[in-house]
Amino acid sequence: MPDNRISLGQGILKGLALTIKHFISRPIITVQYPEERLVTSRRIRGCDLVWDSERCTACCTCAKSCPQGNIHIETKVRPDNTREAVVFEIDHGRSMFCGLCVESCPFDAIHMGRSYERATYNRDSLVIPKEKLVAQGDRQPSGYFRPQFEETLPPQSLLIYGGKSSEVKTPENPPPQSPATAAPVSEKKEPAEREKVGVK
Amino acid sequence: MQDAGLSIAFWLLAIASVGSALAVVLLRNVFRAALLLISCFFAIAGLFVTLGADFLAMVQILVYVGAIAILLLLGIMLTKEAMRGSPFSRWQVGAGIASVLLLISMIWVFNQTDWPKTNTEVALEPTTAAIGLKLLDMDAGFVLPFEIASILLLAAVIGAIVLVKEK
Amino acid sequence: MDWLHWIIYVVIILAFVLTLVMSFILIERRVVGRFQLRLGPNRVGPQGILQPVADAVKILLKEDIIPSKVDRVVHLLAPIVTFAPAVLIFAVIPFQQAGNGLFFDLKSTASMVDLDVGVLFIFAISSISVVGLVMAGWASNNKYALLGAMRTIAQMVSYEIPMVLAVLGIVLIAGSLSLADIVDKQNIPFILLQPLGFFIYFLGATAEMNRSPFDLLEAESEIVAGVNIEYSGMKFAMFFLGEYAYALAVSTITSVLFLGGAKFPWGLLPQSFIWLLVKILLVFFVILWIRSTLPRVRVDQLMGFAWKFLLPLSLINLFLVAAEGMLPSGFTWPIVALNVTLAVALVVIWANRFYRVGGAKVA
Amino acid sequence: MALKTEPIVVNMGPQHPSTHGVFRMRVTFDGEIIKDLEPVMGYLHRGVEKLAESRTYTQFIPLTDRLDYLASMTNNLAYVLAVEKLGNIEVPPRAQYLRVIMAEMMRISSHLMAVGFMINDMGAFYTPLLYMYREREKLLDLFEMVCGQRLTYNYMRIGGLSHDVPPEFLPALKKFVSEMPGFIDEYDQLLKENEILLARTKGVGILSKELAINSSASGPVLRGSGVKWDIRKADPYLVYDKLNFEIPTGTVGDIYDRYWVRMVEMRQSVRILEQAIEQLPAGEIRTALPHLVRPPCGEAYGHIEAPKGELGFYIISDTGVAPYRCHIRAPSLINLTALKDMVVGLMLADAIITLGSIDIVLGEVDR
Repeated sequence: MPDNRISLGQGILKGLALTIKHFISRPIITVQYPEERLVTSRRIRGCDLVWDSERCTACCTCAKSCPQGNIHIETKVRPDNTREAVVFEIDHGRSMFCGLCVESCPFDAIHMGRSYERATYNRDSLVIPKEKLVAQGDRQPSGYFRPQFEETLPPQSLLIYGGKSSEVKTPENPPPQSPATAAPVSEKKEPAEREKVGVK
Repeated sequence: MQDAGLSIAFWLLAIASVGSALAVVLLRNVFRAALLLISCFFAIAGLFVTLGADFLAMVQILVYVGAIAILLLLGIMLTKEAMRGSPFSRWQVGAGIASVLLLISMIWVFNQTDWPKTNTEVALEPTTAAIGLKLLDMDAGFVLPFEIASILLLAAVIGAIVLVKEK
Repeated sequence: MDWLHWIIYVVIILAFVLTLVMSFILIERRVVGRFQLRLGPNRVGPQGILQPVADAVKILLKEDIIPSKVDRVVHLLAPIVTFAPAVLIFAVIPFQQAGNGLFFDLKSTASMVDLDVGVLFIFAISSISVVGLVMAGWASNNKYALLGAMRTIAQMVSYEIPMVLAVLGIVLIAGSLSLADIVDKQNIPFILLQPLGFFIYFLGATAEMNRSPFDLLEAESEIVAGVNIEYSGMKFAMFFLGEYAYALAVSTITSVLFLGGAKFPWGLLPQSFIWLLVKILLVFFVILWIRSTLPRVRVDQLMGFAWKFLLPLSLINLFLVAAEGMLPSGFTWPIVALNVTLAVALVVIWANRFYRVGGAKVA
Repeated sequence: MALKTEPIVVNMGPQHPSTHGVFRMRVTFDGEIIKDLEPVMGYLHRGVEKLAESRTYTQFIPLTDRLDYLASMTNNLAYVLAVEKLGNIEVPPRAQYLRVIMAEMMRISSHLMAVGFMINDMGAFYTPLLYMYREREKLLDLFEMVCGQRLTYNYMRIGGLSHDVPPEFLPALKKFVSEMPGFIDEYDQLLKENEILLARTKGVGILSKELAINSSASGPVLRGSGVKWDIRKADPYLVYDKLNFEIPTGTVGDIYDRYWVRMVEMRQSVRILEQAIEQLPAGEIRTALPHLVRPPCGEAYGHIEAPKGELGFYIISDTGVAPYRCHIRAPSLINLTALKDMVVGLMLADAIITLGSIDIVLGEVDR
């Protein structure tokens, strides 16, 4: 039953006490974005796909599984009777990053990316051809449906641990292997850098 | 110097008050007319200041601008055709004659009255305490009229509450 | 007539108002941000102190839109009529009293003009800003603006009465309408002698300057900023600055009337303009604290609160002050204790009664 | 004394800060009293039901995220439950428990938003909302950890889940579950007894018990009116019959009751989470199915207790790879139809918070 007591102003006073308590003693949770960055989830479905031309057999499963029909593939048959993707284009402007293409790839040739800064000035540059789709620079694969990468990525920072990485307060989990094969996205996202925010 | 300044101020305020009063009557847009009425009240408050009646000037603004004119504006906002103003009616001629007669009689009365004149300089003193004493002093003041007016206002307030009380 | 005095004070007041209004905007955003565990603007300049400048530049460069069906003259005049009174109020504020100060001594009270009817002047002038808001609401030819203007009228007219009655208590104690005299008489801050009066005045003033929880005039979630919905660019900036100038005015008046103006409490330290500034900021902080805690009341509850809660209390308060004035002098501390007790008791009793007669319509 | 007054018609929306999206109310006012209200919907219509007919069963899951975008996980859940019912697909127990965990996390998150925005509509300058956002952010972190996204999760799959949760998920969730009751206490301290909130919400926007049932309302709106109806109890799905929790009901059906029901439901959700974490079995999280699911010919209605009410997917299969027809019973839409009955005779400000207390999401209303 909802409480039906009549109050004489103590409710407002309680509220004022709570806000002043927050004013004085609670930590600020703002992350000042361009300078401070949170470590994203190991499974992040970031805003680009990473394509591995070596592993791709141009089977087009990803194109078929895409709900939007965003993946455009044209193939040709090589002399050794394998197929090769001549055109492999993804329209990121229409993508909703559901990850179904990554999930369906039978050869682990396509991965979700880890970056989340892919704004451009025109829509044409959102259609990404295969030359730009390969892993390079900060275009690195995430662990979404790719457990082999997931192990190597830095742990996500969680607000519940004050914005620090999830590994800090859970010593029962072994620290991750050194990120050799799949490096973190950039230098800025090291957990040590991130810890400044939590203590602020 | 100060006299000249006061004269200039008086004439400016007089022109402003008469001009805005005329505009109130002549303008078709009722809302603008009400705004000009406010400026008329202001000019009159300024006239009070030139006469050294600081308390009265402030009360003029507080009561007439702050309360009466504002309520007038509220009334106008609730009217539908405020922008078009009041239409011509057959009362126009009668009202014109009545106002001309009133003007003539007032001018006549002003001219006939033997106004007491003083040649001594009136010192500009704070008037608040003097007004208070005049109103509430037991011997030399107007306590009885003051209290009668209070009772009248109280009755009006109660009457207003009774009128708008929810049934 | 000392023309130099006038010119200097015009400059001082304009500088005082504009700098403090600018810093109020920043302080508000930073403090409310801190209440909400955010940082607030901190990008422009160190700690964001240039943010108001950036805002001003932005707003000046905005397109000045005049909607096609507005009453142009009234539409353009409205921001000026709203802004000007807020600055005019400072003409009578005593920034420092005559006599020994902390850093320098003054021969006369530091105010532009020490009017004998200073308190009346403040209320008279502040009632003008309503006219500006009504003009804006009417001339904008917008239904939300009209609703906002109607709310403004109802709110301002209602809250002026308990406010003036509450300040009358101060006037009775001080025996003068002049602000300099009122500050002179405050050997102890009048908030102790007049706790109930302060309570009523502060709530009334919060409503008069459209601050939460009485910000119905703007009520973004209901009438989408009300009267200034059709304003843009510099005209909007005038409204915006006017609102903060009015907040500054209310903080200043509260400091002068109830907190002893430029005096340090009990005269422990020499008086100075700095104490006034500290008090102003303190009052503004309380306003922000309330703003960041409370939701808005409804328009009929607002009116009920003014007429059924504040008005009777202010009348009782006035009566009590008058009765206490009959006592021989020298009972300061007993009277303080009595008044604080009475204030708390009266507020609680009246709040209870207010609920029971259905003022707040709690089912 | 009866003054003749002129009613004014105000179009609130589609661009209005408090209509929670592109929703329009044509309101007829007499002064500030509402005489009539006509909801106008359809500004966000995207034809989701029709799109389902041209997507495979799996491909439609990401589109369900876009319905009630504040509770995407439950949309996923309702849809996959309907498809599993249609295809008689068994779900492994670990997946069932994880689904319950996700659904209850989503309920807390959605209720935090609902209450926060309702208070915001009431004019509290974002403070309660931001305090609630802080907790929601922690939940979003956990969702991101599980499935890589913070808003459109696409986590449920037909026959289970897309992933198992990572090892660091459960410790973090346990920490959240242990802290959350304290935060709910804080919200209560800030809001529950606040006189202004009481005055604004008590006895305002009343939806009577009969009208609530007749208008087919569900969720906190129905329970606020005093009807003890919760699909988790009435037609238990997943493992809700193995968990202990209570259904809060209001008495009057006013805004305060709906607010109160949401606050208590959050506490109950925390309770469910505690039990589900404890009982969580190990094992598979997904039944092996062919890549293209082809349910047998027939029709099925899968419904769950979403945060906003009964969310149902009615799916007809013609043994193809895509549904022949998919109908979505959106709780927001059906609760919204009772709006007019709640607000006529109230004031403008009441209409805004009544709308806020219904907790609509336009993505779901217009579909």
